[in-house]
Amino acid sequence: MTATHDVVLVGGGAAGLRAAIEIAEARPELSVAIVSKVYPMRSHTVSAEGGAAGVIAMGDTLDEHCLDTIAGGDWLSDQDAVEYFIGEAPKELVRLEHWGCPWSRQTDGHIAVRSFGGMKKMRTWFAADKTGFHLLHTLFQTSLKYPTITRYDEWFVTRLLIDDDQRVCGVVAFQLATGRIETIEAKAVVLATGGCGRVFPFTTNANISTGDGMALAYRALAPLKDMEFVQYHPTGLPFTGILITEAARAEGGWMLNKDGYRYLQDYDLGTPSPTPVLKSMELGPRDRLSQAFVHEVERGRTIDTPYGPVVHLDLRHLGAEVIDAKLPFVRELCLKYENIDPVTELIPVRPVVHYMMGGVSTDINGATPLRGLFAAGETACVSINGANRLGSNSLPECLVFGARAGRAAAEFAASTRPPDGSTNTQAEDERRRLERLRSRTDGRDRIADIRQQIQQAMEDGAGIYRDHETLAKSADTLGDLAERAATARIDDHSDTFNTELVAALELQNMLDLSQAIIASALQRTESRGAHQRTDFPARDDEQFLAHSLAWREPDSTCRIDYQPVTITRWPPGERLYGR
Amino acid sequence: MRRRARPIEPFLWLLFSAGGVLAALFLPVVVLLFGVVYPLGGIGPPTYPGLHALAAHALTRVVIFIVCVLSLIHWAHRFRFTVLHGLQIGRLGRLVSVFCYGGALVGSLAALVVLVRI
Amino acid sequence: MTATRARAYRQAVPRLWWLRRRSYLLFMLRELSCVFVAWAVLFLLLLLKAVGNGHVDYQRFLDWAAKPWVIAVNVLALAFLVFHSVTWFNLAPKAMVVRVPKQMLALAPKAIVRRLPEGRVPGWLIVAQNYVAWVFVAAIVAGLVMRSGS
Amino acid sequence: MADTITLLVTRYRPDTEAEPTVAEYEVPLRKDWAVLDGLNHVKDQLDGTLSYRWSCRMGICGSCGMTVNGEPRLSCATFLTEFAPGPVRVEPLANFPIVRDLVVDIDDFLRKLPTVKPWIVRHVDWVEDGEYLQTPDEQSAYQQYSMCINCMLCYSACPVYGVDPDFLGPAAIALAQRYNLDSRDHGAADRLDVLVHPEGVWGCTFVGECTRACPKGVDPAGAIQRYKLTAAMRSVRALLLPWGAR
Repeated sequence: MTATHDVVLVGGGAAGLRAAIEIAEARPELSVAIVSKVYPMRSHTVSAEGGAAGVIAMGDTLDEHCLDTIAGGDWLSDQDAVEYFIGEAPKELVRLEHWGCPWSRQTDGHIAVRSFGGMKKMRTWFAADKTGFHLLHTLFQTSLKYPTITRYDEWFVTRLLIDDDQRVCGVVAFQLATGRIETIEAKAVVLATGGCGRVFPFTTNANISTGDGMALAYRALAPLKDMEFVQYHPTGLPFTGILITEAARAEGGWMLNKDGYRYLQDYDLGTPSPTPVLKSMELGPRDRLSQAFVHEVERGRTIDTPYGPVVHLDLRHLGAEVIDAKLPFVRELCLKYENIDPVTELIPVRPVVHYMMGGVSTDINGATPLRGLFAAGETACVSINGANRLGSNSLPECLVFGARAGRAAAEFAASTRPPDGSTNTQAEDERRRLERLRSRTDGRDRIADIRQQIQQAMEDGAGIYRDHETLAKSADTLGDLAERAATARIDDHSDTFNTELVAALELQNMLDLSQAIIASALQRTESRGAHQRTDFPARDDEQFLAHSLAWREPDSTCRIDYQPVTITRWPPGERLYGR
Repeated sequence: MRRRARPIEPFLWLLFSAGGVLAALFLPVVVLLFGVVYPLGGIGPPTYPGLHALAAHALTRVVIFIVCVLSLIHWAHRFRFTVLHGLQIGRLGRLVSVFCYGGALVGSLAALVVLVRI
Repeated sequence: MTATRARAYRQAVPRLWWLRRRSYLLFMLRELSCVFVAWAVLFLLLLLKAVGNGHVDYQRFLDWAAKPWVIAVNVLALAFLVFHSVTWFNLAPKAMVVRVPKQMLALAPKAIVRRLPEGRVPGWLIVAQNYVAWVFVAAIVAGLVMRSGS
Repeated sequence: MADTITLLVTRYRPDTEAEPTVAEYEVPLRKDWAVLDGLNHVKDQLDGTLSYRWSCRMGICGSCGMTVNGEPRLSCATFLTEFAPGPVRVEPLANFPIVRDLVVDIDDFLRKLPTVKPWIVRHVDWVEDGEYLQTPDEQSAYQQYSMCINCMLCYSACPVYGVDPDFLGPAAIALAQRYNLDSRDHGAADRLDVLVHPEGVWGCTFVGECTRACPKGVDPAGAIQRYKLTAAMRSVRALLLPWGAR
């Protein structure tokens, strides 16, 4: 059976929903489908806590936000994209306000902003510390109003269909509830499936963040950009990896080592002051804070726990009133998952994988090199985040580029001819592959075992600090795991809500992306932002002021080449914090 | 799925609520005195002439009438849902409604007759 | 977009669902208190009918009310009526959000204003008012009845 | 403390079974393990065929609602130690059709949700530049109702929904109120018809279990009661002043 729409959006988080609304508003004659493996309000956007950056406050300027973003990204951001992004961000955030997002307010009724890491001015809009939750539900509920949006809730996309003209013209997906496999034809496809934090063992990312969209594009021979840049968030809870928002530090929280010492002062991040100072100490960028943690471990100044070394986040001096007003979710999470009360106790934290700066390579319109294929949000790499994303830039990125990719996809769809059915064989192949996989009875390794070994290899090879030797070793391990994954065991042969089949498909996605990450990291023999090579500790603008592109080869290996960074007004300089 | 909206529902609910308040305020003390304290003989019941004089007072009769009518509507409304949900007999909804609200109507008329004849 | 899910298993609600959890049972008992409200009205009307018919009937009513089974029913009824009153009074603030007028807020002492979240009369105050009213009404009724007899 | 605990998990495989059965699994009992961690242990190590939904495991995505020892709970936020020495009964959410094992069909809610128009309705045009002003006080009027994560625990706890599946239900009504009480919204009249339908607020008998079950402190029962009062007052006004109403 085949369904047909003008635009198919894969993923129903902030970027996907924003794209859907954009198309529904701008081109009500087009039919839009949102295909997501979960109900849209379950998407990982829901977990974002701290806020969304947009210049609105008096005395702040777009240029300052641009420079913070570019310097934060260690000059790997494309500056034309950054300028566009920063100009659009406040408009998008106001739009969200008009759609009902309960942004926190000042007493006079205007939007309130808070400070955030790496930002020189207070410009982060927030809805207490459940910003992502409110943003997602506002988008989801608003999307319900448009009759041209069709949802495929709990449908898993397994393949992009590409016709003889090298044009993407639909997807193959199956419905979890029934196991029904269907071709969904479209004149344009937008990937918005979020990141792939789950390829690491400790992550703030949800179970669903397995990089499905990136892998779909990669296997369809679209390149992945800057995959070596993996952001560690400095404050995750041990064991669960639950995120303690950067807003906790922005509101005045301190990072303490086992001696109760604010150790960040030892890492060129400024000098301690009792109240938060922008771009200094605890408000430095995430890559630098996570790196400082590793050095503290080496110096033996961290606290040992069953889940590895931790440091402490101290909010006690903020008092119950501030914590309840500005950080209620932090308190709720600590009480529920760690059984500690941040009003009176220290929070144990460690760096955990949080965000992929890299993703499907797109231009400023969200278009990939494959015609008819677009991407937005964490799935995509435009790139505005460069080598390290600043906190509170990702939610507005989903909105700005979700809208722009939606618009571009709609225009493409309106100007192109409908799919001609030339991909029927591909669809048949895919159906057979899925049915074979579901009925496989001779598998060996457990999916969970392979997944766990992938995650271990990634932590060992592509952690906060990397070098050639460990990366090469991880590359070998992943090669072995790829072979074993091809024959992984599937116990569940049911066609009704078969989550093991989903896990097997996700495992393949995670493997492909892990290999791309490792290959990209191996080739970049410099240190920049979140990519720190101990064997190449310096930044090398001569060779590597460039985006890496990871291409999949016919033999499933990964080829890396480079593309220049767009520099407009901000020539590469030194990243300075705390002065 | 949806049936025609019944505009009477909000009024029933308001009367039900008012009845709930009056029943909560007035009825326990009545049952306490005449149903428990006097029959158990702790205190002697009021003499006939005194009670008759009290009951015959116009204000008393008006108050009692209002309490009775609203309390009966309170019963009818609550009992209707209790039966519908507790016994899961949604399809007999109309019959249950007739029994409940009809019962409240009959009771109210009886109250009127009794109070007029004091 | 959803496919037919004919094979989904429909979980039937057991006929005695309200026995399965304590909270459901308490809810059912609360709802059943209405039967005793009706009984109380009936009982009151029987009393008034007797009073209307003269002192012989009144005495007959008193004798009937003193029968053990009638007393038993009334004790049970009283328990349910009190349960009704308590649950009713406690739930009242859920339906009513009483806001203090802005002008009054401006006049009230800061210490009090801080105790009124969002300028609303707190729920416990509404509940307390209900109980005060209850005692007040009961006292008047009891006072009138007892005085009438002396 | 014993180092393992038994999970009694409801299994339903529509391909092979006519009705649900119970499977027994022994899982490690650790201080920081939630029921969800126990299930993940089962899926990863013992039985890959067990199906359930989960995602954020921080109590905000709303996908892992289950009935744990008879109570509707988020399985990521319910710790195994609470039930030591066990066993722990893990069942699908009540009142919904079971699709498979612990997965229930919640499409009914997703069909009802749009009928209450859970979005900002404006009868006056947008102020194109800048935000609508809203004081923190105005915000607090609806804030708690905006906390709903659609986890469906309230529907599972609601006996009225169980008996009468046409009942609009707690979360949908609370979300309607979330927008009705938003100072930026003009849509209260548009939401009236669905809400005052007999299957809307009037179906609720104020059991109060929805509020008790809610993991996010939303008070749907209160929302429904408040709306009853609002709607009733509106009807009275319409009766007394027929020319001025609506």
